[in-house]
Amino acid sequence: MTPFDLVEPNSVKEAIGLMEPDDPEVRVIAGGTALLLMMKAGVFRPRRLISMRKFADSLCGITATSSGELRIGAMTPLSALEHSPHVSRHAPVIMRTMRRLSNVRVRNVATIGGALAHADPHMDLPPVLIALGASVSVVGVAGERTILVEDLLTGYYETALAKNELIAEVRIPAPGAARSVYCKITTGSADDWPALGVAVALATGSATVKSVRIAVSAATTKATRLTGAERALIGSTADERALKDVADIATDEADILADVRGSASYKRELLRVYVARAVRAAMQAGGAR
Amino acid sequence: MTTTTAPDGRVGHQVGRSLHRLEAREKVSGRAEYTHLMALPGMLHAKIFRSTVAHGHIKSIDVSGAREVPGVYAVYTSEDVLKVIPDPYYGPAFHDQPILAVGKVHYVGEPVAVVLAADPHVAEYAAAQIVAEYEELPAVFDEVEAAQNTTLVHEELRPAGTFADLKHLKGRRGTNIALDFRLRRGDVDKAFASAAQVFEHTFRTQKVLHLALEPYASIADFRDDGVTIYSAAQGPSFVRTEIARLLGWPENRVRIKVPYLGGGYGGKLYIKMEALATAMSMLARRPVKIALTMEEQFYTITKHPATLCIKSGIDKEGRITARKCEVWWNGGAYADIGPRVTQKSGFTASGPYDIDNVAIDSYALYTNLTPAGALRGFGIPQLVWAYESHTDMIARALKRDPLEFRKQNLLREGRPQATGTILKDAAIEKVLDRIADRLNWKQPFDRGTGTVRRGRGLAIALKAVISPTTSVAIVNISGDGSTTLYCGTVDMGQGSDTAMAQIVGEVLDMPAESVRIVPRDTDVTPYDMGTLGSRSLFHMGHAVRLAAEEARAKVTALRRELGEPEGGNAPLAELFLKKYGMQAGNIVGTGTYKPDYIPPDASGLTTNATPFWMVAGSGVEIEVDTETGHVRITRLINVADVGKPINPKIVETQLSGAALMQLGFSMFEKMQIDGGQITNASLADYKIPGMHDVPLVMENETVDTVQQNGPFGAKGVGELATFGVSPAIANAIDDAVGVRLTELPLTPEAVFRALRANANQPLGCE
Amino acid sequence: MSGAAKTINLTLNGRSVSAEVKPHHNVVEMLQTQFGLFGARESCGQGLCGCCTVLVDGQPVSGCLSLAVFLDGSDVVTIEHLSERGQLDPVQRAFVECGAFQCGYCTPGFVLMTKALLRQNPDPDDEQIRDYLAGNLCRCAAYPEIVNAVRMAAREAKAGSTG
Amino acid sequence: MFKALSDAPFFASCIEGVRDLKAIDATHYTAVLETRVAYLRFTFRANVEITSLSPPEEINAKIEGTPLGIVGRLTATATTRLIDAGGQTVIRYEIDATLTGKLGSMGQPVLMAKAKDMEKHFTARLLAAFAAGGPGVAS
Repeated sequence: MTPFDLVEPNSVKEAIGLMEPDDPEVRVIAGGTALLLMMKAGVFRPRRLISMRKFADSLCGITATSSGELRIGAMTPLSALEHSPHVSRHAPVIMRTMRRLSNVRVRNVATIGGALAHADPHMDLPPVLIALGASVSVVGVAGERTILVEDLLTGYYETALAKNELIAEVRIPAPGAARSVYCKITTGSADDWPALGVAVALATGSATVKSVRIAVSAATTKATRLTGAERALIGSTADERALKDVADIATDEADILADVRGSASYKRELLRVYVARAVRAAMQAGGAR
Repeated sequence: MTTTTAPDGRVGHQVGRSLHRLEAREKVSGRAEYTHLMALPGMLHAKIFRSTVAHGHIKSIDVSGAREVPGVYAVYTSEDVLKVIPDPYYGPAFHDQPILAVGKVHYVGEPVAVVLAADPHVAEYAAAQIVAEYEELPAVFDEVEAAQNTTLVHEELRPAGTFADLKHLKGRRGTNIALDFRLRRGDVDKAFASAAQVFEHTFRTQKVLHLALEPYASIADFRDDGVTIYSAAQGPSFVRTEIARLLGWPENRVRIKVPYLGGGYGGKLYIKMEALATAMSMLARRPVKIALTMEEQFYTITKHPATLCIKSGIDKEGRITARKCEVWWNGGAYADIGPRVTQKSGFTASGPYDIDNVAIDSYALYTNLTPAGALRGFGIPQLVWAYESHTDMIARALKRDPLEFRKQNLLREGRPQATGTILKDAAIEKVLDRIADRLNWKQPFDRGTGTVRRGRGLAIALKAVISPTTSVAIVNISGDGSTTLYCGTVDMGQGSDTAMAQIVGEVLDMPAESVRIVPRDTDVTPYDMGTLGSRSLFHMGHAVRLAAEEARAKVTALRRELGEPEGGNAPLAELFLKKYGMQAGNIVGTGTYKPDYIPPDASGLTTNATPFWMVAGSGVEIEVDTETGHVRITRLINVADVGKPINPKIVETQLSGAALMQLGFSMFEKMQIDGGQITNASLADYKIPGMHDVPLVMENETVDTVQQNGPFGAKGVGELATFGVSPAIANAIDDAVGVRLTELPLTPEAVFRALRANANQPLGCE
Repeated sequence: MSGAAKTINLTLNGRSVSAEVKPHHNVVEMLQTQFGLFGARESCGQGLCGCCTVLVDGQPVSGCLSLAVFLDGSDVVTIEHLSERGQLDPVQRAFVECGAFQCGYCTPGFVLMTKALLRQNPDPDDEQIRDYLAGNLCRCAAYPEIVNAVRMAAREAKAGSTG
Repeated sequence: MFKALSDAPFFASCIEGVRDLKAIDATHYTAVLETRVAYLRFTFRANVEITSLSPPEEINAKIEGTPLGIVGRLTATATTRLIDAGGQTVIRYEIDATLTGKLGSMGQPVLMAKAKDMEKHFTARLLAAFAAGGPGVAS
């Protein structure tokens, strides 16, 4: 790792002021686990890092509104989500996801905002948040705006954030009757990065699927919603025949890439199988997965 | 942990105790010493600039950018090295590996230049400023293709002369074959012609890595009158010999010190970073430390990938009458110990079976990849992968029970093995029976339903230990009776220090915990050939036993001299006091052990191939997800013949650890190589087994045997449980879903593709 | 190359200390070069193996992926603290008893992780143990013995607190 | 248009991130190629070889690069096709790139995404150059 300067502003506003939209070698550092990996690999050699540490407390914490909407400060470490009674109550899928997300040490340091801003498609949380319909509140020089997580992620390591914007908060709408499942599929060791991630949140009404969101990750350049598959599922009873159609549509619409974790054709087959498995699991009460 | 003293004053047996490792306290408190963490005053850090092409002439190396970086002490290339070491080539079998690339590079990642700086960050940054230009040459990566000799890795072969049987290769040109081992027993062609059935299969293994968590590290402190090298090395004696040769010095001016090793597994054998560190220290005239990163381990040494072709003739009764094995070992750009892997594994390439007609051709090949060497098994896991898969495939084709088919053909005590050496103290059948018993082989088996299918498989193996090799030990009893052992076996986690202390304790009747083992230091610890191939407990164990026995004999003589009653038990301290009038003096015993060995003749035959046989096998139960190809190992059984264990607990953990390491090599570990470039050179992309990869049930067992010529009936264990794991799993996959994989690793995608091919719906390749 | 050194103040193994660090120095480097503590060591350099584990404000973190400057004001515990008075910690004793290591390079990380696990969950089941320790790698693969050691440490702690 | 594109400096000026282009001979060049994806920067020292020139419609180039400071390699082939579509020339530019070495798994998918981007940019720049009066003006 090569030397760089570090500044530690005391507020979000001050931090935004220090950001230089035209200089990609100036960047904000939150938990830093992902950023340090890039720096150690030599693909990111910053001139200056802007630490969010000194004002982390102002962006930290998990609250639930009376309607069940979760509001999570961007600097909240992932381990706080793992142990939060609010998360356990309103988004249990996040707690289940945490068990196998990276490792304890990373979860203690990595923040939810940092994980989203990093936009690595192999991360487990983005597809889950997309399935849950989550959005982020973003602050910049021009003030605040809200972006759906599915719109925030625009490509491999790329987001819709302007160069001088920061994620301040993640909002997860009340789940209502929806049940959620995340499947992480590895092809190397059990704790490898996923070769494929599939997240499903669905609600049923009188034996048919009323609403559903399906997101795929890891095998794609970004966590992506599979809207075609969603449309095909809505209104069906999710019987085996319907599931086969939904899985086929999902496989057709996802843009799957090959990498060291598997060929594109194999990962498409994994997607076909796991879209069906995830929906099946979500259909069962509680979606215990 | 406590040793009770019997009423007669004897402390009792030390051999056979499940004593905790002597260095346990140091290790759990984070205070054990490792080279990677050491520093010397005034030390410089070295960072290596490496080749980015697989094969090419070096046109130019521009180091000016690196030299300009503030804080850089020096930048060196082979031009500088040649000034201080005129013939800068090293290696155990061939002197083929340059300290820094001279004129040509032979693989991606080969060291080309070095930056020295007091601050490692500065050295790293500066190394990134070096620019080299190459004129690329055609490269060869596949071992079978390399055997065609159309693309040559080296213009001329440079055998080391260390091994007499490689001398004839000196100066040979126009070939990539570093060694061809040949064994001919009986007449295979005739036997194939008269066989009822003939089966032939080809198998492949992948390139995998030792991946010790302590990466390679050496620190050299060169002075005009001598050089001291601190190194993570499995064989300090060999390092000393080789550095002395490079410097043209007597060995006594070269001192190698080895603290604990953070894992070795064969990677830290022979010579690795030591020559480069020495050359850098000579040039800089400062201590120089080379401590590699995890990534750089991928460019240092690996296991041999291999292509293995096996053909067997079976008679009407189901007996194997002939077997022909051809093995191509992918040795990478430099031979390292590949020729030894090729020859010694060649001895047992036909497996633990009684076969009258055997032909073995085993080729060590140069390719333009990271060099390959020994990795926990010296080639045996690759061979067993092939012959035990082959055995199962034949049994299935013959509609025979795989266990019964094996038992019918097993090599039994007193029968000649392929080399002609008579099998002795090798519990092949006992081990196989125990695996089968534990698997309840004769009982009906739940084969699963729906998308989850279950299967089981087993495999068994035989290995000859590397021979002949020498070990020397010194036991020193001080004036207060406390005892110190000097031996060159390197404890890299296998627990050798503890076992050696137990042997000393057994002979001298003292608690093993009270014996101190001197850290490895060639100025102090005597010669040992190396900590490798599960040889240490047998060879060094004998040397330590002999040293302790000599000390004991001297103690007995002293008692007699002092007029002590015969069989008396006056404490040692009292003897010294009586003899010298104060707490003074020493009793020193030495022991040297080298077993008998007869080198193979031109047909590869010998009546004494090995001082002891190693036998082990594995059994597994698995589940296959037929929709995705995922294999879950629900039960893994490892059984081995280790003779009489010196330390049963440590033996069990060695079996368990070896089997889990091989599980990684079986299921997912693979260096991904694209045009000679490694694309997954990090722990993020090259995965090794973790907590969740451990099978739900693991059972490790040693059979009740005695190695007649072993120290206290014992023999080695380190490699044993790697042997059977891969084929046992492949056999179980076949048992579960009827597909046969012939290439490692057994990834979900490989299983899935085989399932689809079986169903006549092959999966596309994009 | 830039990056001025900063002075940070922290509690290290129970003592108040200060250190001069540059922004690009990670925690492992600081511990090794400024305090002679080598129990936390860098191996994979990617936070995956756990050899560099230290406890920061009671929570395990990867020292190789943590910037030293961020320790300003923190309470840091390394493996060396556990046996500072010459007595092994019960977790260390359990690792010795169970033979839960071979080469020992990864062992300090596993021991500290176990300390943190048992503080958070004094009575973990095997699955919880495996989940918590899944981010630590042992190439010697002493995993079965490590799980035994964690179980034993938990048992001993319980016996100690009730008896 | 083909003639303009056969002019290497002009051709290179249409590719995002290429600088320090130096001609070795008629078909060989060296250059520094700098690619940015999000905040990451990949810099390569590249050798460019025009592997085939088939007037009037196809130019093939092979690019081999070494990432500065890291063991690894970039290999890319770029195909430019000029298709006459009823009096109008349609430009097709395709890059097929592989990145190996340490950056491989981190960079490969990124590079694929980037290659698509570069294809778009190339065409846009080229058209802009012609709109501004052709290579004489653009270079």
